[in-house]
Amino acid sequence: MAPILDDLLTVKPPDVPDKTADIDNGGGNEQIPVAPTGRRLADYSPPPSSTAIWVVIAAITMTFAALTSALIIRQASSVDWRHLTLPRILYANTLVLILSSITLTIARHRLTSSRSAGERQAGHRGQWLYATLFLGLLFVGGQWVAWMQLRAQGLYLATNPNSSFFYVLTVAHALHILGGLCGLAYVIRKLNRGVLRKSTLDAAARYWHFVDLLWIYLLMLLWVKI
Amino acid sequence: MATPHAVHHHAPPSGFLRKYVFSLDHKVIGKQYYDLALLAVIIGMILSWLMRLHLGWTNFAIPGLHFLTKSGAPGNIMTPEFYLQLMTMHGTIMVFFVLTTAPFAAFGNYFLPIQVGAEDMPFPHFNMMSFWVTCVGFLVLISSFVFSDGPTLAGWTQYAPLSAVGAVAGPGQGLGEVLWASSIGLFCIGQLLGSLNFISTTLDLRTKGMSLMRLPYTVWAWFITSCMGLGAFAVLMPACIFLILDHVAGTSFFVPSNLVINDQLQPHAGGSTLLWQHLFWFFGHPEVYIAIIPAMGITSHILSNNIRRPLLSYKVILGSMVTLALLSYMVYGHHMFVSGMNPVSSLAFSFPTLIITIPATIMVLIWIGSLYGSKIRINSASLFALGFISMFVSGGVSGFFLAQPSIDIMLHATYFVVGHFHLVMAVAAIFGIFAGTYFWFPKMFGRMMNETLGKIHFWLTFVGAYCIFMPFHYIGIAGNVRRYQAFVDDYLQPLIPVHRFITVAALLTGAAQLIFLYNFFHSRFWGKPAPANPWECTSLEWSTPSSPPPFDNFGPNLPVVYHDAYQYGVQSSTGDYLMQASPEQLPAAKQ
Amino acid sequence: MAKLFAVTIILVAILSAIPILIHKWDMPPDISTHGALIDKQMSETMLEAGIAFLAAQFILAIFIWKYSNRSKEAKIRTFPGGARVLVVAAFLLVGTEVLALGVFGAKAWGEEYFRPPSPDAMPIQVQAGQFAFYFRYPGPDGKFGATHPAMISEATENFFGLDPNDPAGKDDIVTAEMAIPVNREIHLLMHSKDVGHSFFVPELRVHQDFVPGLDLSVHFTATKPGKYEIVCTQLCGLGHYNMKAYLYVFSQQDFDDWLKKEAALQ
Amino acid sequence: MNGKHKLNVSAAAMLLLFGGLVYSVKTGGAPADGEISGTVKLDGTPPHMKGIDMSKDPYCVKFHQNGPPVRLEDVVVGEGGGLENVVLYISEGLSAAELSKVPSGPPPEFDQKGCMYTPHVLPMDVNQKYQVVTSDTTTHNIHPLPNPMTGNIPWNESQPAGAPPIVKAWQHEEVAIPVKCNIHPWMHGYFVVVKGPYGVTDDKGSYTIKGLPPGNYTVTAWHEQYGTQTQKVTVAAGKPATANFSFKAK
Repeated sequence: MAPILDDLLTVKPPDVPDKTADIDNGGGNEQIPVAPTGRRLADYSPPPSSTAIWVVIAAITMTFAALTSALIIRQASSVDWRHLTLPRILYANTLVLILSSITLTIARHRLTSSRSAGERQAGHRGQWLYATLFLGLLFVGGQWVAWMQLRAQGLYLATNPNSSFFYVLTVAHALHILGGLCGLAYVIRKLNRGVLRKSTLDAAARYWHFVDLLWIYLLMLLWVKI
Repeated sequence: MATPHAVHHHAPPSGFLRKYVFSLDHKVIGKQYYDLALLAVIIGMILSWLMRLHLGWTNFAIPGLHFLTKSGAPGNIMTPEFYLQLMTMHGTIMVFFVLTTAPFAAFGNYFLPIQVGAEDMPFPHFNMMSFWVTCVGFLVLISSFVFSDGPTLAGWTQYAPLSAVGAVAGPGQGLGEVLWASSIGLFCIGQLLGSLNFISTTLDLRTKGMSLMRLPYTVWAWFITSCMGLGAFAVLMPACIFLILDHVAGTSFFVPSNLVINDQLQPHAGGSTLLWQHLFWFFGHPEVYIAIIPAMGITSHILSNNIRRPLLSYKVILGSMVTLALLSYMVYGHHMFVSGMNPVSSLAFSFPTLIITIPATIMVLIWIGSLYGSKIRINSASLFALGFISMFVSGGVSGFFLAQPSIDIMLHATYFVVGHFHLVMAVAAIFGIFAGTYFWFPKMFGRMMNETLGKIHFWLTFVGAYCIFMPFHYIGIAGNVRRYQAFVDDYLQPLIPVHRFITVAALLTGAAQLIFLYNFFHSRFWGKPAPANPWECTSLEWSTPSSPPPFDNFGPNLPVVYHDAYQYGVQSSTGDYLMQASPEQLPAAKQ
Repeated sequence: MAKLFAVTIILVAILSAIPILIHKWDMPPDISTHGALIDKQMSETMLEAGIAFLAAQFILAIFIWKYSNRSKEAKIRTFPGGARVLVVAAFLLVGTEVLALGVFGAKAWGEEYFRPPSPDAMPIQVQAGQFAFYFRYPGPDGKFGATHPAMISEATENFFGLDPNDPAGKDDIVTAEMAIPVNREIHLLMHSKDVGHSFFVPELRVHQDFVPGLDLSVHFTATKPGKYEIVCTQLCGLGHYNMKAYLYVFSQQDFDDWLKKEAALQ
Repeated sequence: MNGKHKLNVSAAAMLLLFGGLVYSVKTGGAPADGEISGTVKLDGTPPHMKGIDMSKDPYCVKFHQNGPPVRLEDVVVGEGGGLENVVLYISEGLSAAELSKVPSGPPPEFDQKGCMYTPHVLPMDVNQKYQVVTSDTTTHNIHPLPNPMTGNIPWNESQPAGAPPIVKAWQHEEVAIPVKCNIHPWMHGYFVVVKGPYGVTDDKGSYTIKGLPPGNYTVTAWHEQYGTQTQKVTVAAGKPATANFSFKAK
């Protein structure tokens, strides 16, 4: 099966000229290629999105690593650190987020497993993607509730270092979740227009699972008394 | 997430906006970055002239100075705060918007996709955002001249708590400070988006036969720089957010308890001032290499073209660049030897700092050694490339001193440091930029620059740079503290004549840059048309159907690569070089 | 053109070296007990860096002179041994050099920072603030009085925020210039009242930042009477350039007289 | 004093022209040339004023090397116990027109001489222009720190030698705004911003508030160390009223 078709998840052929040319692009190959022309952007399998998503994940990891080290140094140096008890709802949110990862996995399975593109399209209109989208929004809503609860307790951004870090970390993470939701919306649009590529779906899924894990890490970071 | 679909039927852009302003074409974006850097460097240079004038002749009224500031120049005499504001802006503009954008973002955007044989970057929309976010960041920074009581005066390193306590700490520490932090935050976002494109272009969009070991040095340099950028800018951004929060939200990330400023006890409590220094320098030291590694790549590329032979070892140069990049994250503590850090960790940081001189030395030896028995071709580009080596050596040796905490006791925060980083980071990188400009100008604008003017420009700049920055080392050893707006200490009085000499040298060298500007803009529009491959260079940017290349770089068919990037000193049908894209096979490929 | 370039490089290199060789602008003479090692380290580093600098520039110049604008048929030769020999050379020469520097440098550094102050060292407190140093001597009772940041008031010259109700503080002497007895170890207790500052006396070979929120200390012994300058080297605001104080190294007798004089001014 | 004299006379003239109607109701059109004068004394032994060590800036040291040792000016007592630098102003009894009136004439001057502020305390009217000048050849920095509650905007500007005067005005009443020089930490003074006529005591402790229409007033005396005292004073047309104050030494 040609890489392009394999990469495309619907029967509608891509508006791409099929220049099948698949030579090893790895380091240090010295054999001289035979094909008359090089490959164009669209001919790639997988396309750069799969590399890009790792780059994005790496950058986000660095950012949160910096935030973490800041939290540790700040906590060590500070005289005014008061531990705050996390709002219960955070744990519910965690479950929601984990659930969303599961639904996304199911969606991806449904979209990629079945034999031919025809079955895929017939059998599936991406309900599970919508489910994931909904759960994601639910999580953000849940975070909002958590912030409101803290405000009600009189814990604001500047109240004490711990609350500062809580707000900064959770808001930063929520923003990344929203980014992921945009990605999902984009995937759904592609699916409905019948031009969704496996690699795109993979990238979106990879990112979503990453921010999911990121949240679990943050929760533990905020939960433990260092 | 953008996808390859965004560009895969790469139609020529139509409409003025898409063509020239919000263009998705990496070449246009590259030019935009270059012009931004040019504007920035002109502003930064003018600021440095004002500072030098003030240092040489304090209380000298500079005509028209009061137009730049509300209260910073009563009667055109520069006030201490205005001097520091100029200094901060000079540093910030030069480090971020010149040394990072020109060699990395500008040349990288333009030539990385062409040199790997791609028709564009994979995510053109991100690429466009990358430039415009950076541009907005620049405007935000400049705008601080207009608002409130001017830009921040805390220096480009923005040490907390001076940068974090707010307006009470001095002029510009209120709004000006917030603008600075926002601007740099935006800049980080812009560069992260850029790195995203650079990395995936290098890994995924190489054309047929363009194996990793066939990439030009420049591509490697930009790729390594992007990877460093990921780490560095992703760490600086949260630091800037903390800084902004300390200002606008009343948090205390960087402000400790019990600070008393102007007899007022500050409300903040519990923050850590060293936290800022750690976050900043974790970005700050890699940033130095983000500025210099692209220049190294450009120099290596232009050097091997102009000595008509490959450098002694491709792999060694790559290895050294990678080693520099990795080590640069382990040495940042040498900026904090006397800053109250644990003296043991000072030593721990000093050893990698000393070791980092080894890969640097190796590169220099390879460059110089490659000259042996070669055929050096003298032109503006090669002069600046050779000048880069000289500057890099001169600036590098002073690293031996600053790497040692014991000597740093004498030299920390003196003009010795200023001389060191200006030579090794600023001047060397600028030489790389000049070399790249003279070398790639024909490709970027389809016209040749004036060689004679180029050479005159080189001579004045080369000699001038030494006249400016070598004396910095001497007065630094004599204990001349940096960031002083006037030298009121008794032991600094005898050094003022040296400062006057430096000022004159700086003004003349600055004036010499006008030659370059004239040459650049005149040739851009009226220069004589460039031949297809004026430098007889092998890499792919010289295999494009036209100069400047068409919107999709190579027309309908992307090139196929048959050779590594540096087939010089060979006997081929074309002469002493063999294009990467030419199928011709040599009986015994000389290496 | 190429030859001219070569000559220029050589001239630049030599001219750059001359002021160092003739000690035109030298480090101020050392008056501390621990500074000798630092100076030694400095001169050794200067020697090695100088040789590296001149050698590199000269070879660069020579190669440019010899190998530029050669005729078409001149054949290209490769550096004997190629890259390998150069890499090995770099590792051997620079490697050993930096190792030596690192090790000896560590010794010089330890001389100041790893050796604790002797118990009978004379305690003096220095407070840095925008934009002046102020010094506090414990007075006859040898005890520093309690201080409260909230009480700091430059308007009434209570620079340290001394607690008026603390008897230990009654005889504390607060001064704007620093005086120390010669050949007596000083234990300098440093703190900043506002932003980051630094305490630098070139002649003493002492350089330490003030870090707000941290109480740091340095210790040193001055061996030569005289008047020296304490300067701030950490950018602290608009008055940074003017943040300085004088350091007097007195004989014990002069020092005691000075303390009396200052006490009268309180 | 002379400047202020002219200033108040012309103010009075203005009043005759414009404010006539208002006052005809209350005072039968009498001219506003009434004045309150008196002396402010300090009971008890004046506190010891710390000496100022200017060694940080050799210029300042040289300026004072032949003079008497420089001391703080928080409490300055002249002969006969007269307390200097006490600001006296009308806290009650002025009509709206009087309150909103801004004295014309040359702006009061706040000089920096020998790294000290002269005068140490500068009273002024709301919206009245004042100017900061420097007689020194060293760079000074002027940093008034008004209470943010009052709505006055703090400012922080340096004045190198030879720089032109800084001319400004305060928008709101405030007693008193501390002024600092960040470069010379000991330099310290006050701007006292009041509404309506004011006076300040000289080295003998005597003062005069000029340009008052007849009426009943409350006079407030403010001193940076001893706070405020008030007295009720009646100003009859044509004959000056007196009000003497005395502060207790702590």
